[in-house]
Amino acid sequence: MDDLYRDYILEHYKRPKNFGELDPHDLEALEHNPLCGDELGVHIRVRDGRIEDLRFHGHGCAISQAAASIASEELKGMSLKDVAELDADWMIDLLGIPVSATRRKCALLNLKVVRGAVTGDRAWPA
Amino acid sequence: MDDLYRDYILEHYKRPKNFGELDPHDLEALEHNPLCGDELGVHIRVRDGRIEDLRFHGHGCAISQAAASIASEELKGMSLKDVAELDADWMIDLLGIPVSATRRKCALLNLKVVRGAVTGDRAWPA
Amino acid sequence: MPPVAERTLEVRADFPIFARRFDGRELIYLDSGATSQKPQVVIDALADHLQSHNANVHRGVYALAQEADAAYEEARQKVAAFVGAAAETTIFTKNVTEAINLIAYSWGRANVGAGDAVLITQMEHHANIVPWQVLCRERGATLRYLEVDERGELSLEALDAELARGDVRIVAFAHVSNVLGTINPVAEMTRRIRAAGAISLVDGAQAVPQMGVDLGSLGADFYAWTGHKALGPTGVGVLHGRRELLEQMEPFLTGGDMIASVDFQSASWNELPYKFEAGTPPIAEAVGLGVAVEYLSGLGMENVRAHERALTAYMLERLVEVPGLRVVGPPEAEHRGALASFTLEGIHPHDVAELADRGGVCIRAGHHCAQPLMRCLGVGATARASVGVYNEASDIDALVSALNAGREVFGL
Amino acid sequence: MPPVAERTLEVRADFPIFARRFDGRELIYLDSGATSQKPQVVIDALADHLQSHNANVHRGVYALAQEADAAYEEARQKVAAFVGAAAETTIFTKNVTEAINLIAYSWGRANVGAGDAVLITQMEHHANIVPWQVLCRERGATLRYLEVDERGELSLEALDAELARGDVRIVAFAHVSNVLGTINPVAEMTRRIRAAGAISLVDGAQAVPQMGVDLGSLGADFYAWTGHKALGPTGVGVLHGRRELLEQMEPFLTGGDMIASVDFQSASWNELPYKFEAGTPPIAEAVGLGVAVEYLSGLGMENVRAHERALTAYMLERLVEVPGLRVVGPPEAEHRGALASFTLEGIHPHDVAELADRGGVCIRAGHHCAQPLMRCLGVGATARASVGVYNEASDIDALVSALNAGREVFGL
Ligand SMILES: Cc1ncc(COP(=O)(O)O)c(C=O)c1O
Ligand SMILES: Cc1ncc(COP(=O)(O)O)c(C=O)c1O
Repeated sequence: MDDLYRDYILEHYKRPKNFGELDPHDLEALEHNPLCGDELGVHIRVRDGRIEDLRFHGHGCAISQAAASIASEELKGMSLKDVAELDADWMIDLLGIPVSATRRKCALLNLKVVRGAVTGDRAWPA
Repeated sequence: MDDLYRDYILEHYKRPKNFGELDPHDLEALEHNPLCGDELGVHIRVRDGRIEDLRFHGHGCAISQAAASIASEELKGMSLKDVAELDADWMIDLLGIPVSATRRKCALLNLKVVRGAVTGDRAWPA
Repeated sequence: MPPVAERTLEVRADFPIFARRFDGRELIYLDSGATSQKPQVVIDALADHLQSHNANVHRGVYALAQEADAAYEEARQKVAAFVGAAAETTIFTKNVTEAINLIAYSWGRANVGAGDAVLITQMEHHANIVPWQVLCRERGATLRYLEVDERGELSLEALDAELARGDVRIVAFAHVSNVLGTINPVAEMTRRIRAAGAISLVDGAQAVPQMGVDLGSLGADFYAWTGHKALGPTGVGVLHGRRELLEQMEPFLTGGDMIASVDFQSASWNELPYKFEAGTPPIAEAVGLGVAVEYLSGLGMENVRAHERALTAYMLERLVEVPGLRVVGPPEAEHRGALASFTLEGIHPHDVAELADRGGVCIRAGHHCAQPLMRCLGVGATARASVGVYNEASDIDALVSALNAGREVFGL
Repeated sequence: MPPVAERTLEVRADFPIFARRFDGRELIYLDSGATSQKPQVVIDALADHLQSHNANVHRGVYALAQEADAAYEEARQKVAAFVGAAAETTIFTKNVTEAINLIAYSWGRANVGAGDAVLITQMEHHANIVPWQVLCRERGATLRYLEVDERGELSLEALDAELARGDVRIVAFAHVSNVLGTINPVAEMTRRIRAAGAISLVDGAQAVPQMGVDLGSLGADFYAWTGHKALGPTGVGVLHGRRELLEQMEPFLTGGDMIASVDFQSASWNELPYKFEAGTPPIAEAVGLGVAVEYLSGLGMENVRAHERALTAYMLERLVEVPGLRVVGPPEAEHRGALASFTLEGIHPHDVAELADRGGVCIRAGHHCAQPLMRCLGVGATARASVGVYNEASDIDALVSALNAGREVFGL
């Protein structure tokens, strides 16, 4: 079996969850992966300090799309305060595959976008 | 005996001929050796299309001072047309010592200045 | 057409990296468009210079400094001769990016003003786009793009039409596109540009490594390229320019070596090419590049081109066998440089490259520093395989196998 | 004082150039101020990178590209750690000259305007003079010089007085003078500069190779140095900057790698440090420099300094024995870097260097890219002997003998 392209990764890539637009929304952000030009945006609806719902849009590789899809399920219902504290390990663990240094940005792009929408911080998750 | 610092070179260095100012003069020029910052200027008096008299001023190493001193004797009486055609070999031969690539500019600075005064050309003699 | 193998240069043994094994496998390097591998003679020359001839250049009286000086200037002469340029108008930079920035700053700021236009093309590398954006914004000038047609080529008529508008001061374009592979008709373009009273800058980053370049017949006012793609070391690039232009221009980087004299409030400039080489230059790197172009000359640039063209033709042929694969750029190998950029349906280019790597094949994926072109092509990214003198037909076969295997991983 | 030999590092064997013979004689290299010799480990690292790990950085998915990436970024980390800086604010340039130009263009053009002043010192290298002349002329600002006193030092009171005028936006000065050897009180100067609301740029070209530099305690806003003087290869320099400043600044060179995204008419910038590294960087050179600073750390910078200070003290002692010789700069070795510039009555510095070379001794002569300082000193040029980790007391003895022999040639 492939280390990286596991079945569930490819499944999320081909049929990503929570992709599309969300209108109206309370928060949004859009970021690029400078390495490949991929673009990922997010729309977030907030209720009582929590992410009530969210949608990603844009295009990317299997890793970045699967990461966004997998994360989207976890992010729903999370408090904004907790979202602000999410770090790279959270995402990498959640993804469950070995991510090389070069592909790390692919895996972390969605978290960068979400954290950017919530906190305004545009740094890469560390 | 020293190859470079022959007696006549040192003699010209210590007691250079035709150094000083010449007023009035018809032509003049001033140049730097970019390698060491040395400065050499010339004043030239012209009569009937020939160098009637000339004086160098400035400071420099034994090679550049001796070259100017030795050349000054040859230049006196030369037609401006002939001066314009003088090349690097003329000067190096006149100097009579082996000049390394680095010291070449030292040896040629006076010719550059004189040619510059006569023709306006500021290139290094080739 | 004779089989590819017949026309193959046999030089792989000259390149030490191919002795390496990756998880027991040989290196299959199809990314020379990003950077070339280096023959041992180049690495040895670089190392030998640092080991036995190292001193700073231009000012030392002692024997070692004279050796360093001579080595550096000899490298300049070799590099200039390689493309038919004069040594005095051949400037060493750190890469082609610096060379283009030099022109945009020094020539551009003095010659491009409000109401003027800079013309580039849709197939440019960011290095030949962003400096012009910056210049145009600063000077109130307009940046226009020559279109790339569906074959991936420029139109001379479109160039004429742009020039006829009368506001174009400079046209900057690639000799060979790093994405499409397109070989642009430089001589015809520069003739038109000159006739229109504009200046030409040609980005030869991809061209110099793979074909004979003769600046005399190309007629460009400025021509720039980069050492690391031409079998040379990193850290050195080259700018050639027309003497009158270089002489009129203000310097770009300022500091030591590029001056004739410095006073407290002002300075005067050294002669060409030093006026444009501020500070200690990449001495050992230039020496290495001198040996690289000597090595290429030894192979013969017509042989290099023939070898790479044959491989490219073979690559184009084989790639279409992969279902869902679409190559961008001119369809015929005669009209393109030694590369093929492509998309593969159902697999993002990043994953294509990752899957190729599993087959031991090194290819690049992304926007290739040509985002505007990606937009024109209607894609976010492509995968790109590019060949060099050391490649063989079996490398292409390995790529095709890896792509097919990759499609299986993705369930296609 | 213990004899010099006791405090001598024994590293000459690490430097391959000393195995060479010139007309049968050993190399006596007293020109490290111009460029240092390179230990074999540095040359090997550079060659090994090109031989076995060469690929372009930042975009490759394949294993080889990841190695190249990792090697380049590891070099950045080593270089940053060596001077107590953060990797993200450590930018690789081609030399210190480019680094200073970067600040003069990017920070200077946005922050220095008409009525403002740039303050430098009379002891600066052309690399830290001419970019400011260009900036001030372009912006209608004033360039002022802090005076050097008869000891060859700056006065903090004079600095205070300049800052009190209220128009100084940036103060750019050398950590260690390449002519006088003066070690400037950087921390005290930057404290005053910051208190006055101005920015500091320190030219560490001569300092980093010879003493422990800790940017945390020096407090400079920008600190720049150059690889080839610090046992590293040519073709690589370093700029460290305060993050907020670097973040606010527009980029300098533009092109590939330094962008986040490029559209037809505009672009956005990549994060630090990449925003300031346009195009393919000096990858193998950075790797070499990483090993150079590792080598220096292995020796211990306090030992390097102790070794070179002892040799400098010995040199000052011995040089005064030569009749007519006058050393410029601070008289005590504690207050100066590892060099001595001098004039010799009756012999032009150029001839002094030539005569030294006959004794097999490499020293430099000229204005040392510091013509304004030469004017202050009232000389056209000086000779300069500078020492490195590989020098020994016998090198100084050879210099003194050569100078004495030279005086005889000149009949003095
Ligand atoms: C104090 C100082 N600044 C700047 C430089 C310029 O260094 P580079 O030529 O490597 O840019 C030097 C060395 O020449 C120097 O000694
Ligand atoms: C066409 C073209 N122009 C410019 C560049 C930039 O070269 P460098 O990164 O060496 O400056 C490249 C390569 O990346 C290229 O392919």
